[in-house]
Amino acid sequence: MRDGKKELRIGLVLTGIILGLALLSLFYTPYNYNAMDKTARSLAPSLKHLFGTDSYGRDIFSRAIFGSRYTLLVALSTVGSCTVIASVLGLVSGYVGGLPDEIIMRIIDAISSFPDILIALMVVTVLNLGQFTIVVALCITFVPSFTRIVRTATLQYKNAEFVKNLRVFGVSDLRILLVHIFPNTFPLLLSTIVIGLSNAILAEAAMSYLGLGIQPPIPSWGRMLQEAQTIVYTAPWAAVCPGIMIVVTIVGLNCIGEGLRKLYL
Amino acid sequence: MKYFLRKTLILVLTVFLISVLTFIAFHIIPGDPAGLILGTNATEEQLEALREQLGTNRPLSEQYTSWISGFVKGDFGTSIRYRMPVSELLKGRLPVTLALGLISLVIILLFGIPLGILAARKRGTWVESVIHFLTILGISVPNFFLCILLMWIFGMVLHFFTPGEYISYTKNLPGFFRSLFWPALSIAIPQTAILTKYIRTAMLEELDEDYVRTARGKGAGETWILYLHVLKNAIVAVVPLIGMIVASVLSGSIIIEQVYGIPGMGKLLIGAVTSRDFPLTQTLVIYITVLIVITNFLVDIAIQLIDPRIRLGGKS
Amino acid sequence: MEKNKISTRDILRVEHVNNYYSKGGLGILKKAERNQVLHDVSLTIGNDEFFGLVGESGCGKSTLANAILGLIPFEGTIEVAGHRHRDTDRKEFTRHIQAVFQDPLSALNPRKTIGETMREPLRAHNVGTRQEQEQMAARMLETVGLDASYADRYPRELSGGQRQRVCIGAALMLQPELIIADEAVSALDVSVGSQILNLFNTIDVERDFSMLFISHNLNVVYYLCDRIAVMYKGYIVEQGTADAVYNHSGHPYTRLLLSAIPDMEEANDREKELLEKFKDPVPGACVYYHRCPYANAHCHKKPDLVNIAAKGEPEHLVRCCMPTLFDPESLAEPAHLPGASLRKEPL
Amino acid sequence: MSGNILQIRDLTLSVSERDGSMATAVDHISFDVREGEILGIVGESGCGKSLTVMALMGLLRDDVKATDGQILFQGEDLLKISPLRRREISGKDMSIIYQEPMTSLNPLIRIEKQVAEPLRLHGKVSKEEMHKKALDLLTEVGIQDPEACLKAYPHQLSGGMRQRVMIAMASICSPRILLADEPTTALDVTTQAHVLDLLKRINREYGTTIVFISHDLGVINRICDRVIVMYAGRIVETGTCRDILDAPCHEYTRGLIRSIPTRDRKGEELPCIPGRVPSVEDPKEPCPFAPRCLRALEICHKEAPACVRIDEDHTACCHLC
Amino acid sequence: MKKKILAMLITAVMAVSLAACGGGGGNGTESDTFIYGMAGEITDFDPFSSGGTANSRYVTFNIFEGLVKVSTDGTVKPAVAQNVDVNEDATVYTFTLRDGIKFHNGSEVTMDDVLYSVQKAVDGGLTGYDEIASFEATDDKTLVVTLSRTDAGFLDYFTQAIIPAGSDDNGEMLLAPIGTGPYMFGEYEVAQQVTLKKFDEYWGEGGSIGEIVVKFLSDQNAQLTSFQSGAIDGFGGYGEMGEQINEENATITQTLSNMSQVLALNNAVKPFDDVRVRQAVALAVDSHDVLDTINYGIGQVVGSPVPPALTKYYMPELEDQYAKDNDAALALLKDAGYPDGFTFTVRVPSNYPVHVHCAEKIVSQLAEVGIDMKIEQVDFGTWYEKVYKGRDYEATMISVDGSTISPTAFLARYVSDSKSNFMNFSSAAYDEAYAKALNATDEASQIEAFKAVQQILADECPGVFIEDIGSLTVYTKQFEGYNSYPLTAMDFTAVHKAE
Repeated sequence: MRDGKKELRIGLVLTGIILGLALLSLFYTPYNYNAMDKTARSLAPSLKHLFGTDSYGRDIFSRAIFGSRYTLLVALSTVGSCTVIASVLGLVSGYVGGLPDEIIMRIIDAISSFPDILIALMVVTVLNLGQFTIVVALCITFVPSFTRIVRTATLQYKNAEFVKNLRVFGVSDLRILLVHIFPNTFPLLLSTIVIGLSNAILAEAAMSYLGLGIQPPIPSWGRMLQEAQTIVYTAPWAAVCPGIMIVVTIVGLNCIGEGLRKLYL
Repeated sequence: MKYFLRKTLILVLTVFLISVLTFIAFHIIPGDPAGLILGTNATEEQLEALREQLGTNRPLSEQYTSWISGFVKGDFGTSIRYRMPVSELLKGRLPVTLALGLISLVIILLFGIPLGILAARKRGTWVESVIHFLTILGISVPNFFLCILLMWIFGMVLHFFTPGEYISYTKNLPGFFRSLFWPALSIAIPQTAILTKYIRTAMLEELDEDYVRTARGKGAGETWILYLHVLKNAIVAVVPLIGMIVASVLSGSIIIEQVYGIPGMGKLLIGAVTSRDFPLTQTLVIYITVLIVITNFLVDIAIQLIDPRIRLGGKS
Repeated sequence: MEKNKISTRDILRVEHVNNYYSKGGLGILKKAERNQVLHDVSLTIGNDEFFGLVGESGCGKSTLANAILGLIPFEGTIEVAGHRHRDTDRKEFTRHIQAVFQDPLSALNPRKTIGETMREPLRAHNVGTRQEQEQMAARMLETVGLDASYADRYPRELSGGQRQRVCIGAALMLQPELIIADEAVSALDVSVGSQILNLFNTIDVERDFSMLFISHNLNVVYYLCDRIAVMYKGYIVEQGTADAVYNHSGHPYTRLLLSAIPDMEEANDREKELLEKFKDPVPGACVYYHRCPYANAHCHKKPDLVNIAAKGEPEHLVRCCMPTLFDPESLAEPAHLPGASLRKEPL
Repeated sequence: MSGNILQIRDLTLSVSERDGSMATAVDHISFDVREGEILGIVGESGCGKSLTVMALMGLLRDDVKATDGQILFQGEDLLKISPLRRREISGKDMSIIYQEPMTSLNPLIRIEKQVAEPLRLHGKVSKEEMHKKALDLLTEVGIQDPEACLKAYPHQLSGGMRQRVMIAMASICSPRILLADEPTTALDVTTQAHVLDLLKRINREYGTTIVFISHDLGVINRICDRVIVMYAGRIVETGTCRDILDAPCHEYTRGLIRSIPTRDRKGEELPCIPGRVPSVEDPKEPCPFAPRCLRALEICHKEAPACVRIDEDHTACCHLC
Repeated sequence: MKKKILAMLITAVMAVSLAACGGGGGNGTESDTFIYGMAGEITDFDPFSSGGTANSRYVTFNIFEGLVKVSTDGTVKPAVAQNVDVNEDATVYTFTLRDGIKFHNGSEVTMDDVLYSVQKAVDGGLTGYDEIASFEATDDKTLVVTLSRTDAGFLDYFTQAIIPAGSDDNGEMLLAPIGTGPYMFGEYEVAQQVTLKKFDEYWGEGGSIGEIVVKFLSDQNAQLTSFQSGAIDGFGGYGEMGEQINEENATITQTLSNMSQVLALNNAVKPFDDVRVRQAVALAVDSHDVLDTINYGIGQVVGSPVPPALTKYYMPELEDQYAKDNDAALALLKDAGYPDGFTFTVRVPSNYPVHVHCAEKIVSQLAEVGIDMKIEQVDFGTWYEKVYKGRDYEATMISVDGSTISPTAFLARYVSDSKSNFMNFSSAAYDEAYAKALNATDEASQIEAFKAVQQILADECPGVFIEDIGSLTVYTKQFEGYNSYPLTAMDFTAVHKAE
């Protein structure tokens, strides 16, 4: 069974490629991501168009790498904000226990079994922050699972002897929680964040599939897939490219997550 | 017995919390059901008449209280969009989603568990690396991309099935299951990968436990240990995750039903939400949540049955 | 190096402490059964005195330690250097009492360096500036026999014995009047454990502090402590000077402990029969009734502590319906005790 | 000298480190186990005593390899035999009990099935017979209510009872040799005394040879006939209990005995061994104890000490003996 | 043990393959059924409420018939009424009932049924019925309707369905419609499909296919997938879908969707309150480029809300009033005070992918003149509430269809005080011209008046009228025949087996 290091390396390579492409798209994309060229409709992948063109003659490769920036940005900001909120909730409900723990957990249960499409719709209509409304929506759907993980980690450390020791030192609960217990959850948090990133990308793709994700004209992988489904019979490559980009990114992230988990836990 | 009492109390509490959340959601999302039915050309009088008829001109809180009182008595109200009792609508839909869920669950368990065991048994060999790679791949593929692939390859090219064709169970049962098989597969593949991964990790962790060392000391072979000792402990470790897998199967079915055009509760939910059909959405959300919470309930009971430490409590 | 210890004032006073813990309670739904752990425990420790507490696992010695440290609720009064839990806030209380726990590995935060952990108590009570704290930590490392450079190391880089020294150093940072050592040497190899015992003695010479030394090993307690109490199932069954309890133990359970501890003497007869006779427990009887080889009709009531020391001698309490004086050498028939009721005649 | 049931010749065990290199944890140790005796192996944590016993049972972890030496048992070298043959011996002719009774039993399976498992593994035995044998064994090891215990699950038993179940499990096929890896360390002192008596009784009544591992010289003295003192993967002294305790020759053994707080040393400064046990990665010294030995000579740092026979049954590997 | 796992795996693989290959071959079209795939859902069939929406007309158009009926050339011809005559100032309309015409339930149509239906329309407040002063049956064969004012185009409103008397007192019509049309209502599987049966005793020449199944599909992708796999025999969609069908095994009929797509600008919101800015946007948008790129040229560029199907009123000259001219646009922007352009957001309903794609095309066109258009997709419910009724938007893209074939259905919206004037367009000149057109007595003057109205609208340019998106009706090779009407409707009588 490959040990953590090898997996970590594979993961870094794959994610590196995607990040490289995303950074490349900042300066140069073979074609403008939204330039429609009537004459070049649904061309097969060729040297001119690495991944071919869609039904409106737009270069799929340029759109994929241009879109990757936003998809990754959405994923990062979702997981970032979600980690902050979930850590606070998880630490409090894990450490304090009793009534606040019960309340937080009941709310968490409620949100987690709430269909995410309804949450997304609610958020998208209430606040229109442009590209980032979807971040808020995804964040709400992700907080439950993150909180549960942080809570279990906190519970595990809450009864550790060094916490008892610190309490005997007279160290305040808050300081024990933030300075001592929280850093110990980092390895677990790290691999959860990486797995969370891949789930965020999947969720953003699903949301934009329903028209709620990143808004046009900025291409997002999910919407490219949806549009590609219409022309899958004559131009199947239109679906393949964004699909591969998603799969490669998520395989990369999962490998990093697995690798980290093996090396640190 | 006290344990179940507490669990049912939590069930009711969670479901109530969900219905309040749905109420708030509908409070916030704009949209007038009557307008959506009559379209842009309707005159004001027509809209007023329809709102009166549907009862959507009453304040939302009143609609909610009337719906709740009805719900408690078992009457789920009439759907605004389809103008027929919600319970009748669900009668046709629940079996479809349940069947879809069941088939995908069967696939998940039928493939997930043996693959997980095989990966654990053949740890260190190429078999485990292949399975490991497949699981990572399985987890990474978005399920609607999977749908497109399945529909294109197996539907169009190989003609294994006719995408978009749904045979109702009232007409012919085998046809019904056949038309549900492929959507179930697209839900099942990512979840199977997850289950395989969890079972493999659980079994590897159990293999490091002391009781395995004791068993080896007795002269038990690897396979004997794997099936008689480790498997049972791994199952106990994995059972709680089954609850999570069922939850994602249910939420996954919402999009899959939309893509394959399967008339299940998921497709109905999307329709209900976009057409602001408050009673129908409320009931559907409750149904789906109750399904999820009941699964967790069953999972808890399953754990009780398998794990004597919980069933029999502390030292005698 | 016989320490001439004279206790002038009481550092720790524990009076009639009872403690209950509820098991299997489900909040409001199900009434939790209340199991009593500590039964009317009272003991006092003078200043600059090492007090040993011995008992097998589950006898409540750690519960008592936690109660004294204020980590768990209890009934009865506990006073540390004149401070009671209820009226002093937790932080002020911790200035007077510190603790050293059994497993050195889990007693130190793996993610913090030794220096940071040692400075925690000072930071909590904001004693001195950061540099001063670092110097105090460095000096303390030396006093506990470690090089000052260990301050930047992480716990996992140290051996069990070194980690325990760090814990002791940390406990002494605030110069507490009382230290509770809960099985401080049990997890260590014998040779490393003895280094720690030596450390306790050397530190005791430099600064006077009292210690409640908890262990399941009567030999170690006898070696280190001035007075010893033996606990069994939440009761203190015997309490007195180390010599009295160890060499002239008055309670069958203490005798059992003494005979059970494997030592290196030439066992006179290989088959030294253990002083135990199992029988069905009698409700309301002495807590040790079902194992006591000498139990008889007298023992059907709950005994309380009786002082069997001769006049003028320091107090030697035994919780037994028939307190007798055993000569540890001869395991034969117990000798009479002047003034105590003779065992033979039924009362 | 009754026949030797087990001969270990130049056994060397190496642990593969993270960076791939192999560090020797047990360095060419040789000793014999005589039929019917209780042989003690004493040493501080990290001296390789557990690894040695694991090697005897063929239960070495994946990252530990036996790189040299032989283990002769009933005419076979246990390091060379096929895994199948190895499994036939384990549990039938040679069995083992461990230190942690709390985790050594499968929490989900009733006691009866686990105790009777060796019977099922090593021979066709009917269900009733298995039940009866298990019942006898449990009574034999001194469990008050064996019938209820058979039906119970591990978490329902106390530490002491579980260790007795382990002993019953290990001796149900009446093995010729029983390895015990610190079986009483986790127990209370009174329970420990009972378990030690039990082991002695099994040795006396059934003639089972026992290899008893401990870090506590007191326990060794109470149960063992002969004892081997190990330090940093090497045997430093072998002899009868009395020889080792009354007239220890090797400086390490003496240091060990001196540092025990016995009755007569109350309050005195306990002489103890300076420094700390070398870890597996540290470079190998000719005499591993030399750096910490107070009476170390020049030669100790240069040449590996030969094992000298001091008395009829007492050898020590030190230049001074 | 090993065997146990292998056995489990083998049974699993067998179960999979067994279930998989059983599914070959869709349900080949039996002899006399035509399955039509529709993107969307019909939830009820009441002609007096939702029956009028575009979606449900696929079915209600074939079930119900009014006193008069729309014909393919955009004019109205008698149906339930035998003939109609109108007095010279178009204030009194007299209908004579056709004899021998039957309802689906077999009963003959009587004057009571007609009176009941008209009364229901008046009570329901349907468009146009507020103009009726009174109506009564002079005898059991003739109905006289007098209007409160002259309206030459009033006949278009009488295409409203005629239903049996008392048949819809408490909404039975919703799920069990009875009319006089060529097809009867068969069975309805909620949100799944509805089946229509051929009405043999239909007075006119009915359809040739015995059974029509209208299947409700979620979106255009589902339509394409089902058509390719043979699950449906025909469907209606946009231009871009035509590319996906290969010509050999399908007959494609190209028609117009009879609604004009508009980039509506909220005239009440800066900067669109300034007509010069609106004209600049119109100039910057190149309708031809949008039509050719997004809809593969299928459809027609328009310059006014009135679609080309209304041949009499359509004005082709408006198509190029705002032909692409960046310089003119920049000039207009400069003197409107926006020399380097501005930014605005277009809110597009997400369930119409064609509008979203057109918006993406327009983004690059507007960028050429420095206008930065952001797109925001909203679900239809939110669009209807916030944009259409709440008028809380800067710009939106939608195709607005007319409920009847009269020009008023397309132009009434732009009168200042009209309830459905969601663009907040107000121009006195337009109101006055529109009122004049309404009162035009004879048809010639009405046409001329309505053209003047459209010219004013084009000049004031409330929004950019882009194109009438072409729609395709695609059948499998076995079927052909399609009647196109000036409003979105599906006439199944036209469908027949190909020779």
